Amino acid sequence: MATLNIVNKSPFEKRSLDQCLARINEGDALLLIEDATVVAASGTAYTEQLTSAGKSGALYVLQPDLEARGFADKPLVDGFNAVDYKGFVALAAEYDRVHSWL
Amino acid sequence: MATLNIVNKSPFEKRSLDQCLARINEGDALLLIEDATVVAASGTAYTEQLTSAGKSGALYVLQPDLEARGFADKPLVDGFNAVDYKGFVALAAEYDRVHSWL
Amino acid sequence: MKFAILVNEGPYQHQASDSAYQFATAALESGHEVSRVFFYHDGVNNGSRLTTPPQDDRHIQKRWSALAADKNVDLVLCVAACQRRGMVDDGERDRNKKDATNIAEGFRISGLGQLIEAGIEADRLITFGD
Amino acid sequence: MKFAILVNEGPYQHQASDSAYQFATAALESGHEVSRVFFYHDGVNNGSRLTTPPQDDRHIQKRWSALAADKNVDLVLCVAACQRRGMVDDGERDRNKKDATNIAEGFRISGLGQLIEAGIEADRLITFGD
Amino acid sequence: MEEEYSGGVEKKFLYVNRRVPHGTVYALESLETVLIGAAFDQDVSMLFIDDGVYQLKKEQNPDSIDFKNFAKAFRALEMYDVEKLFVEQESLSERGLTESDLLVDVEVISREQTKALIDQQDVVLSF
Amino acid sequence: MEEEYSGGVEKKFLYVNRRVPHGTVYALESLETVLIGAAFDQDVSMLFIDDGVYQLKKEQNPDSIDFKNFAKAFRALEMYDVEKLFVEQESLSERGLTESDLLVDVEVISREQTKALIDQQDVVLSF
Repeated sequence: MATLNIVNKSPFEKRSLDQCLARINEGDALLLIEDATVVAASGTAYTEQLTSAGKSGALYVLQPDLEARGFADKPLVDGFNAVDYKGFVALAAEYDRVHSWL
Repeated sequence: MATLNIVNKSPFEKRSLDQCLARINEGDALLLIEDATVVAASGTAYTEQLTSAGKSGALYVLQPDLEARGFADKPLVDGFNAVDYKGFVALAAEYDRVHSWL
Repeated sequence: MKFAILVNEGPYQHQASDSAYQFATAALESGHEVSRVFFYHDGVNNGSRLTTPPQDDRHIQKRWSALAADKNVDLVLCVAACQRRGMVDDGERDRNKKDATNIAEGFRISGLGQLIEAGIEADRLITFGD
Repeated sequence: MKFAILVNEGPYQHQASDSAYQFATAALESGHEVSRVFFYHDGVNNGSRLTTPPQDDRHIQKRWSALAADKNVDLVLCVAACQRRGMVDDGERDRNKKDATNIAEGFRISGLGQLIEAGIEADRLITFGD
Repeated sequence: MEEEYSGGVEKKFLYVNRRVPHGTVYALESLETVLIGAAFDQDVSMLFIDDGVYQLKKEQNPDSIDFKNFAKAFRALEMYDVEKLFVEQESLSERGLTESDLLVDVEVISREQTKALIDQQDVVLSF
Repeated sequence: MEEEYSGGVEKKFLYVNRRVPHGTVYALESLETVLIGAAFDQDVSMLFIDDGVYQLKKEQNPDSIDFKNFAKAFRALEMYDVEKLFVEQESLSERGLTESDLLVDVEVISREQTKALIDQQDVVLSF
């Protein structure tokens, strides 16, 4: 049993990413959507923490949201996979439950 | 010239209190309203930081919001003054401008 | 697989309704079923037929209504949330003695039980909010 | 002193509209003037006459309307925000070919210039939001 | 006598509460969902973590801001057979709160137990 | 020719932008306010701090989510005589951004200068 955890806010604005990472289980996945996608681009103050999170679970970022914010051209943090909405749907189907950290 | 800075969210949820405190001027005031009032009660992880902020500027908390959340009975962080809505109005009139950190 | 979706925010202010719509269409295109979209909190405001967004912008309500018409997706607005926010259909107009309605085609107003039922019957429930 | 107030969120979902109302009444009771309350973003939803909150709860729209009637406070809804969110008066109904209105008494729809003007003419502008 | 819905399917529902009450309506509307949901005879748990622990604070008096005092309704949950209320110790500590500050009986769990609890669910609802 | 409003009163207006664009509408509606406000011939400054710096990021392509690309409008600000755009260096650095990532010419200022800028204003607008 594993969870698809979704975070939608920038961790510079809200603490939901920190709070999610503190309760993520081994083998869970993390998907960044909407404003949270900005930290999937490498080089922010969150890069190290996310790289380390990638060692115990899969990391995904929603490409259309990343592109909307102008980060299609930037390298992603190590371990991140970009998915489109169909990829998002496939993840929701693959994992046992979806937990949105609002 | 001095500013009345208003923060309305818990710093455990949003970073607006941290971001406000990083740009507050000597002689400015800080007023906590709505969900932010919870950290005016002493004993949280924010008590030290707020005590230190109180050394360069005045600290206020909106009493009706504090009461609504069940903290009328708890001691306030050193330096905090409780005000009602009329006190809030008086502060807005006293300071040169009001800056809501939303 | 059968998906149910929960939308907690209104149109345009937050991306929640957009993300939910994109997810729903991608799920349908992937051959899945979207059994119900439940609109709660400010989410009920997605169901107003009175919006007139700028012509060069997306029309959020019409997009949802088209999904109901074309793909048979059940769009449910929470009745308690509707009453607090002024979303009205014929029944609510009569019951609460209002002088107008504003609900759009394809949406219906019902109780929170529809959310729980969706959670029970769908394989996955996905929440979009602020 | 002359206060102007900006409200960025709708009723019930966030405390912003409540805080703004309490501030406005306290300012008036303290002998100050409240020249205008400008409702922007989801804030325009405060002006719907179609809400039916629970009987034991506050009636946010009626409270604002009473402030306009009793204290002559100018309540302005941003027209662009209204169009995106479905707030309609007679003029907007005709202009955008809608079949209903939902604006409450005491509110009027106008442009963003009214916000800037309030900022210029008032001694203080206070913002309430999320 | 409980109503039996949807052909006897029983799922594990977890309501995750993470917000301060009153500043937003989510706490109230989450509770309303739980109360309505009780009729469906599912396996319901409520989890209070992060700022959600403030929802259970004693002595709330929202009369001061003209709001309804819905905190009392947490006491009614038992009558609806919603008995599994979990509060995370780490969230309490960070906020200077203890179990004695809370208005209902809850099970205080560790962060590790929080993780295990989430991992057991069929449906996670978070507003 | 600029329209002269309210008897020649000129106030210092500061628009403070602190949010990522697109996830919420605030960035767009803040910009609309500035454009409308330009007709009032006031002394206008725009400040981008915290996540607000993302509003000026080059290469935004919100077509991908079916949103309008309003970032282009920042380039039009000059024509409206809105020329004072300030971006805080500390906010850029924390996000791994530099001035060359931004789509318009701005003045990059330090946090200390941010504090001084706020202290000079008559009206601070923040959404």
